[in-house]
Amino acid sequence: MSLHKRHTLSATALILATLGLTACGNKDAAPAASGEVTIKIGHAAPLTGPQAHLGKDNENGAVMAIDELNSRGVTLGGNKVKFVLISEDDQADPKAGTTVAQKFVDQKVNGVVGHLNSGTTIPASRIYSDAGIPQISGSATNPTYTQQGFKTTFRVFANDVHQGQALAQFATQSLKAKTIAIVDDRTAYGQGLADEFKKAAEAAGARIVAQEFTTDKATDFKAILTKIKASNPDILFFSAMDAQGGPALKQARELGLKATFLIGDGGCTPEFIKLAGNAAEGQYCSLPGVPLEKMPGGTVFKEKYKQRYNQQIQLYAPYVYDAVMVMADAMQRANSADPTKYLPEVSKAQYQGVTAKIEFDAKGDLSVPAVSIYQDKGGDWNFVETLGVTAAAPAKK
Amino acid sequence: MTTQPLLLVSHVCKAFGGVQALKDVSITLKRGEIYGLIGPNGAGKTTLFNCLTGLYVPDSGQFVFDDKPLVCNAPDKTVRQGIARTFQNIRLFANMTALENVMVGRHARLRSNVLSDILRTPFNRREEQATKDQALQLMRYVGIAHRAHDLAKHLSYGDQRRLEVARALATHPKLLCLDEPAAGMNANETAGLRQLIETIRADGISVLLIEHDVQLVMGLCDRVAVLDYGELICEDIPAVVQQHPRVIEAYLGSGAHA
Amino acid sequence: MKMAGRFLARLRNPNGSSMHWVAWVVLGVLLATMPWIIGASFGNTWLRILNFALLYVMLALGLNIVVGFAGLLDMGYIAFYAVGAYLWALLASPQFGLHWPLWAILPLGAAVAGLFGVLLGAPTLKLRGDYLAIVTLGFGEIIRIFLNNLNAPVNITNGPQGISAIDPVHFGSVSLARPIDLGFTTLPSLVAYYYLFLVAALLIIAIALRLESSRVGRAWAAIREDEVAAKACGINTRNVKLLAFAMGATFGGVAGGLFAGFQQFVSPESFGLLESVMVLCMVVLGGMGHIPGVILGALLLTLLPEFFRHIAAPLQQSLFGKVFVDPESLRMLLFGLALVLVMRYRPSGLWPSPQRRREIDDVLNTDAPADLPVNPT
Amino acid sequence: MDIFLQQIINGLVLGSIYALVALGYTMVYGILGLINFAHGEVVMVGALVAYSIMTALLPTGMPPVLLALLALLVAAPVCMGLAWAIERYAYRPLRHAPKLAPLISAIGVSILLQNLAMMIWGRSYHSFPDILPAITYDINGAHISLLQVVTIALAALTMAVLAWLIQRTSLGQAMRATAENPAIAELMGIPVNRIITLTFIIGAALAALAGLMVGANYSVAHYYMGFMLGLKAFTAAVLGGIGNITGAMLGGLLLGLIESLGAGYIADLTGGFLGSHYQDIFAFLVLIGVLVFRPGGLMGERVSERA
Repeated sequence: MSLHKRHTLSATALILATLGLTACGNKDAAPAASGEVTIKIGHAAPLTGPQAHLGKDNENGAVMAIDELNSRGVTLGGNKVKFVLISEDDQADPKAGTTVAQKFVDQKVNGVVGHLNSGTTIPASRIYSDAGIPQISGSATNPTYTQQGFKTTFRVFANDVHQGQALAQFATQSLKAKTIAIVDDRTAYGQGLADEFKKAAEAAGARIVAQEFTTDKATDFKAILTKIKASNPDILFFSAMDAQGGPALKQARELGLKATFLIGDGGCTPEFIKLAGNAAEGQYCSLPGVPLEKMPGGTVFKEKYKQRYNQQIQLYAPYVYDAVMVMADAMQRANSADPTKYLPEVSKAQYQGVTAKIEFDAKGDLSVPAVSIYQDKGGDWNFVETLGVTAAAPAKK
Repeated sequence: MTTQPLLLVSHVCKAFGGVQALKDVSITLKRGEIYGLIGPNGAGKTTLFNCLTGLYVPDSGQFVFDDKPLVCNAPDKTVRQGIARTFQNIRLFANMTALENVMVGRHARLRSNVLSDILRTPFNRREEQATKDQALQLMRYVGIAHRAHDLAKHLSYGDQRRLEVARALATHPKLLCLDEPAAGMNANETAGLRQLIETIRADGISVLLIEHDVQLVMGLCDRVAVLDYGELICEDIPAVVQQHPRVIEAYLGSGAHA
Repeated sequence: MKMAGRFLARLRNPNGSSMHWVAWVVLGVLLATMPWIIGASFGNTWLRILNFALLYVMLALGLNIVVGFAGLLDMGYIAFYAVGAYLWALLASPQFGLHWPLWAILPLGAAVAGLFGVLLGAPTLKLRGDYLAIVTLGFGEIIRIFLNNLNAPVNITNGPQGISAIDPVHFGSVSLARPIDLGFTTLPSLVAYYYLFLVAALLIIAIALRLESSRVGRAWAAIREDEVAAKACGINTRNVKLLAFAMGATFGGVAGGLFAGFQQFVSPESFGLLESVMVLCMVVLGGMGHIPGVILGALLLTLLPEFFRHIAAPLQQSLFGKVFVDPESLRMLLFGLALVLVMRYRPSGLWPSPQRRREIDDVLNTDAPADLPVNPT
Repeated sequence: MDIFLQQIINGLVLGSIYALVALGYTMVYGILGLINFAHGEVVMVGALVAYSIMTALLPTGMPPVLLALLALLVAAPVCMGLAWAIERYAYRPLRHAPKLAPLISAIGVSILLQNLAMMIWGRSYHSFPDILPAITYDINGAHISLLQVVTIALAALTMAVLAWLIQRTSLGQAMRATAENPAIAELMGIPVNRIITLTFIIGAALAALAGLMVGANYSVAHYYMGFMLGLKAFTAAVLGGIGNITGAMLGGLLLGLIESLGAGYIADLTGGFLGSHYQDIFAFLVLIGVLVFRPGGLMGERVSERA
């Protein structure tokens, strides 16, 4: 019952927000009027460096959520509250990540969304946990994050285990692959995803005929691709970012390697198609969650984002948006922004976000994570299918 | 003092590519002697020095010093055995003080190690103080004590030569090898140098001297060996060497007629 | 800087005046109260930054032994930091289920890092400065690549995922990760770490100072100045060079261990080539071979980027209404420029060792002839 | 067999590029005894300038080959000017400074150029346009594209011209004299400074060509591409014997083959214990091996103990 009610509420909020968006688009709004309580939400992502565009995208998502909450007018414990976003640059560097985390704790933020990378999220999570501040990441995919035994860690994004399983499921069932080659870029992301994919694919009866490695700075993949060609796989799963995946696909075709190309969320970008050129046609990528168009309010969000920032969503903005919303929802249910009071409510969340229905398992991962597969047709990623992963995978040691 | 020679060089050969820099050179140096090594440019004098002090490995032949064979290719061991040297073109530690230069010379004779250096044990402190005192004393000995705290590179040419000698003496050698110490010195400085070398010998250190200044060599050395194209022409007291026909031909020839 | 120099001179000069011990007391009080002042006025963020700065001071002093003292350009220095950090991570984390105490791991980390220093040094002994630079760079990368890949076939380092849930620094049951109750007051975790790092840094400074003015320090300087002459002075250049690598690596290992205990997470990305270059910048810009200069370099290069973060973007925003250059790139750009300019105009760094003053000792003034000193050994 | 042949082709293409870059290192080292750490960044600038020109002119509908030629005509002078400036302002004032100074300055230049390039071209990977039609020849199942044939041929031609320039012309003679002994060359009336500048400039022109080749063959260009490439090319130069022109070419080709075959066969050779994750360490291992066991490289003199 209450579930239905909340659903309606958020849908109404979305519509309201859409209407009121142009009116209150400024994030540096005037200081809170007297009587208003300020709720500080910390947001951390690399805002400079090679991943700045992704970090900025995350920030945009958070800003949209904050503005929407403020325009909706939330009251907690009888006081009207105002949400403020404190956005910090963690440079995708573990060291800077902890510095930023410390800063949030110093400033007594009520909650944190982020960080973007697993490498920063994990060391920072300890600091939040020590301070009892809830943390919701919308993009860190490393399973370890939620497996450290902290009560404050949540994630509104399918982790590597989920995504690896979904990709493997797609490869073995939908594409009926018997032989698979894997390349990973030896980053925490690439290697983590590749390992989960491998486990799941082997469990599903496929044979891994080649496993090769590259780096996140490489441009020449011909040696490893030639080796892969010798094993003649049905599918090549390339576990890396778009900057490597695009050129690698192109080089694979030059060598006459005909395997179907599969890449994770790091390659599910327009950039990948640009770099791979014609070779991208017909190849597949995966992205956690359900396509925005299929979600209630999703298309609206997409349009709003485009209207406001005059660009397409890069990758994780909707997830970060949901992260903020889930946090605010928990505060409302607890009727308090005090971390100790609303933290239990976060774990009990049943929130219909723009990316998924958000419910957490015991560790803080999505209990019903979904992963969608897309295919390049005519230079755009087109939705193919959504794979529900039934249950969170068992913890890696 | 035993009658055994201090240094026995026997049948040393050394070639660089096709050039035979030393051909079967054998010389003997007695204890307490000032021994001159002369020869025209490229005669192999410095090569012999470098073989002797362990910078080069001779192709064949051997050195016996103080009744023990010298280890080749280990300059630090040579120093420990008691041979010290200076260089033809002065090689000081330019950015260290003069005093520190001399203290470095004591290196092989000190017993403290990293651990005692870090802990500053009483032994270490005593040794450091002693090292400093000895270095200062040596600088006084060669007559440049007043420049102890100047950087080596700021010393005058003559003082740098003296500093190099002090540094070599600091290794507590039995044999001091000087490679053209008078090069570039004026008559005054040369006279001072001569005096210094004689004092050193008087203090019981043998000296092996490479020098171009024939007058200095003939006046100073007890015995002289002459090298030409890597070959030993003769080895005798200056008076005899000066009369040797091949020496006159090979080396003194032009000078004698001038 | 001039004031700092004067202050320093006062610290050094034992027979200066009563100001001597006053200066020490002032410095001591300053260092002891620093975390409280900073914590109170700027927040724990800056305290954390200060802790990292202390780690970099240790690293820079370690590299200074190799580069500044012995004149061996090592561009893979961060590898030793990595060795120390990973050793701690492996021996005090759930990775192997080991939880060794500090007094066991830290010396072991130092020793293993020192051993790696020797291993790296041994094949490179005969190389000239510039070759040495490239070979050490290669060694550093090789170590990083191995750390990144040693998760299969046997999982040792956990690969690119890094090792998390590392034990914090603890003494018995007292963990520095939690506030420590001292009875009269509570010591916040970051302050406790500050004191620990300060003690470690002071210890390393003391060791570096003592090494500099010792038998081995002179030997290093001699090698740096002229290797052939050093040999002719009876210095076993091979051993002395290896010793420099080992000592430098040891400091790196200690700093690495403390880093792992402090951060409680290590992954190979913290030990890239850029970090080596960074530490080298600290040594070179501060003043190669001059300990106070190197400390200054380390502090400057850890603190300045943080100021940049707070200033560069907002400043551009207000000036141009747009951020043209993000602080991270600006920082690297300035480092590059600084390296070129410093080499050209101040090759001995921002704070080089003062020109050795001529201390004319009374004893020295007498130019009387002396006897050849008698050798005690 | 076709796989082996394919790896050889991959290695030859990579090796030709290494060789071109290695020449820049070796010429400068031969004359100044300086490792021009920033040379890799010059290659990167060449690639990115070529990329900019080509994408700017793409809409004109010019044939891609012409585009590439135009791009090279712009990129080469840019690189040459850059090399001139680097030599003039970062190296020349330090010619008599302590031995570490020019090297540290070179590292500084390298960092500086990388970050400047990042500001100009951004951090993203740029997709390099195709400059030749995608014609592929099949040799026993191995693929070799027209572009690869042209790359290898062009590199060979360039190197032949360079060899002729150095061995047969008066400029080459002056360069060799300067390399032998700058002081005496000066006395003989050779304008040593000008020769040094020229050496840098010729190396930069080769770097621009190499940059274009990297972009065309691997279809990407970005600000960070020069560093690793430079390091590996330097390794190639050392492998061949630094200071030796023929050695640099040989070393480049050899390193290309080693990397390609290494990545392809290391897993088989070590029974799966080591895999292609260790691809990047081959260059370093070769470098260390050569310097330790054969310091003169394959064709060079002994360099390690030259004081």
